[in-house]
Amino acid sequence: MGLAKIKEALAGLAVTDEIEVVKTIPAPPPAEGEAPGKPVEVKEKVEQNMLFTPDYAKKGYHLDVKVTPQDVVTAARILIAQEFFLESITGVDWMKDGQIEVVYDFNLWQTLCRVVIRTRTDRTNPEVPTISDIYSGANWHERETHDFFGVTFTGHPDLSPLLLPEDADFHPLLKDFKA
Amino acid sequence: MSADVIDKSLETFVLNLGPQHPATHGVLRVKLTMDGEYIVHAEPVLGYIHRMHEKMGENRTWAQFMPNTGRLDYLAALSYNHGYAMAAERAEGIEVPERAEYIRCITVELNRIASHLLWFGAFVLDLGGFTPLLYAFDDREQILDLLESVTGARLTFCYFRFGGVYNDIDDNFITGTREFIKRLRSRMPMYHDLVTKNIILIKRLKDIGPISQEMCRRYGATGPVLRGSGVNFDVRKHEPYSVYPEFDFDIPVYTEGDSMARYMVRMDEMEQSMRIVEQGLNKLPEGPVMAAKAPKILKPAKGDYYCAVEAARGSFGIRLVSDGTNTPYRLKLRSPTFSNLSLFSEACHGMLLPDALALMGTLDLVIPEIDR
Amino acid sequence: MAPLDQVLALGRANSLWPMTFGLACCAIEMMAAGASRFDLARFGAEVFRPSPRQCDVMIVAGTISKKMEPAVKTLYDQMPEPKWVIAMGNCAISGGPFVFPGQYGIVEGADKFLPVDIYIPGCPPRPEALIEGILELEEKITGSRRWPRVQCG
Amino acid sequence: MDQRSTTDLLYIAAFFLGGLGFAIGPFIIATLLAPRGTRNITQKTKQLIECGITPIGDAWIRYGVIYYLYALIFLAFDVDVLFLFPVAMAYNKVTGLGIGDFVEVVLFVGILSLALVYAWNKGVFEWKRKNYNRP
Repeated sequence: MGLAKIKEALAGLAVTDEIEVVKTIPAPPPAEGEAPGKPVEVKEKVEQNMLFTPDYAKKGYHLDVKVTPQDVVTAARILIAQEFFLESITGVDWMKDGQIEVVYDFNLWQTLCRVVIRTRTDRTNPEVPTISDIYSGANWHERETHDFFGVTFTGHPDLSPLLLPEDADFHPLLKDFKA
Repeated sequence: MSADVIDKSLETFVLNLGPQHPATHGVLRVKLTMDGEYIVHAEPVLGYIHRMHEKMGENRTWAQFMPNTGRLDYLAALSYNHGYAMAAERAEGIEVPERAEYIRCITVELNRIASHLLWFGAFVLDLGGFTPLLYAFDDREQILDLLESVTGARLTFCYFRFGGVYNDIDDNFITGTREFIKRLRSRMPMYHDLVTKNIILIKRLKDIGPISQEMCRRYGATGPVLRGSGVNFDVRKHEPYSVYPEFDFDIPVYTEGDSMARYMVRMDEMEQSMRIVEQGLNKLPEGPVMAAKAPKILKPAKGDYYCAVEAARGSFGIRLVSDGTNTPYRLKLRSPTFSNLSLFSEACHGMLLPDALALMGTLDLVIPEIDR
Repeated sequence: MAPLDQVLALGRANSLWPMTFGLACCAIEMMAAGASRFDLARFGAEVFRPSPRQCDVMIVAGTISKKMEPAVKTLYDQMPEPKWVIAMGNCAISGGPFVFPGQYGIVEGADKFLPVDIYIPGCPPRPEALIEGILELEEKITGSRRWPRVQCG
Repeated sequence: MDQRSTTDLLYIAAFFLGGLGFAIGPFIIATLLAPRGTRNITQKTKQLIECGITPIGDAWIRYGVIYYLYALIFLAFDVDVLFLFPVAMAYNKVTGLGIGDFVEVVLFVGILSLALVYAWNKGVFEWKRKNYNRP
């Protein structure tokens, strides 16, 4: 199945992050007379390899890999070698943790295998290397993401505004954008 | 776009196939650098009808965004309703009753036929023939009457709800649809005799605007553009959703990859959609059209969800990022014609201007869907 | 009106050539109005001219974005006198469903920069509404209404 | 100038004036009946039409020679038809022998169509797709 092949091909690029996991410690067994104690919730930092295979029925994709911005190009090369095509590039502005997330969707023609590649760059000046020389379709997707979020794709042939007027210098989809 | 390096000694002039042009079916502007009748470099300029649906998604609740999906690609708006409704249902885990699924598929396929009929009329109009437009619109009006009797709208539908559809179909819709299919089946041979076998059309479309599979993969083209280049990729079969597995229909695929192939794919797709509608009507189960416990206020769990449907122009995808509140955190609309048009610049390199317009006609563009 | 003016007005009113100027969804309803069932030809308005030099009426059908506004102005100026403007659909009247607090892209209404004669509400308005709009324009030009007015209710 | 030639001259003059009238008439009527006021906003009436966008650069450049050949071929056959009009008027009247006139017309058109055959061989009518990328 395409999924297994691509999974171990991308395994090397997956980033390990610290994510907070809420653990509930069951209350200790009550000593004879007192009432039983309440379970206690504790937040903990856990090392987590950011390569998931979520269930397709709920999420809509099979493989979700988080990579560093530099590894996006290598991931794209692996994917085009295995005949994936680029469906779309999405930008998400996580203002609370000061990051902009760029999500790449890939899919296969023959078998159904939707792969999602994620990167996070810091919000003040977001930088992601371009993949428009590998996937020519990414040229427009990246220009649009630059329009809406201000992510500069290094190496992109011409990052002028695509959907906004030529002299636009604002980025409308940022959460703190005021018209 | 492959950075084509043009030698400077060539005398070229810039022609604007501008925002107001009959062949661009909307407000697309293509900046053409021309050498006489030949196109040296074509650069589509977008944004003339950019209305920012995605930001509207971020300050509207989940249900309030449904009318927007009808105004993205208003020729096949029901598949956009379907995509958005399914994405939210998957995220929330709502079960859609059987009858509602059948009604959804029937109305989406009827809408696809209407969209292809309008494309057929407008495309032959681009090539110079005026009368097929009037015939195609006549048929299309029949479908719009049927869909209007059920949904209330002619073009910008807002018919689906999370968990079903809001209005059940009645008997004269069913008899009307059967009559319409009989009538359209009797008229399709006339369209084929008058237009498809017309030597002028064949001369204008045969081997014009070849698009290779490799180019489709690099640009992410989907839908009839891809199926015209020999790839059997149709989201209804590739990623079966709703009740499409119950219908037996096949996907027309042509391998030549020229404008004639893309034209024939859409003409055959009308026949397949009619088969689906007929089977849908025969197997229509009884029962409710709205899920019993569809939540009024939708609050899907945190995380992001992707859902793709086969719209008339390609695979329309929606990426929802929800943070658990009742308004989406981010809502990305993956529009098929955005990717289909991105290969226009490379596909029409060095072509004659009229041939490039024939190629653009076969890409079947709807500009508000590209600009969103 | 002087008799010659009346003759001129009658001639102009019954040969309003609209410009193919579809912006968005309303353009499809405009095409449907021009096509076989709703047939604008009955009112002399079925000739949709692509070039502004040969049309009398600019039907603004759809949303006008800020990027498109200079182009609309140029097209309006390039039309010869006498010319009229019909704002078709809510977007052309007031920005329609796309007015929300953070909207940076659209011009809210064609009358912000064009002298609009007839407003046709609807999203999109039905082809009959466009025909009623053209009849309304004819009444505005000639001063009298030749076609029966639909009494609803 | 005997009586007949003056009437002929009168016919030609009347025909000429009629033509002139048809040519100049609409301009006069247009200036008389055009509305005085204008509702323009940005005074771009005189600008060239390019789908609403101000034209970029200039189109008065040197074009390929193929378009000149195309125009020449049209001109040749246009003038050819011009000569056939009087022939059609005087057909069969002068020599009374139908065949002679017919052969002359066929000969005349035949020599001219040699130009067409030459152009066809030179490939004027094939509009092949070009590749502008430098190798």
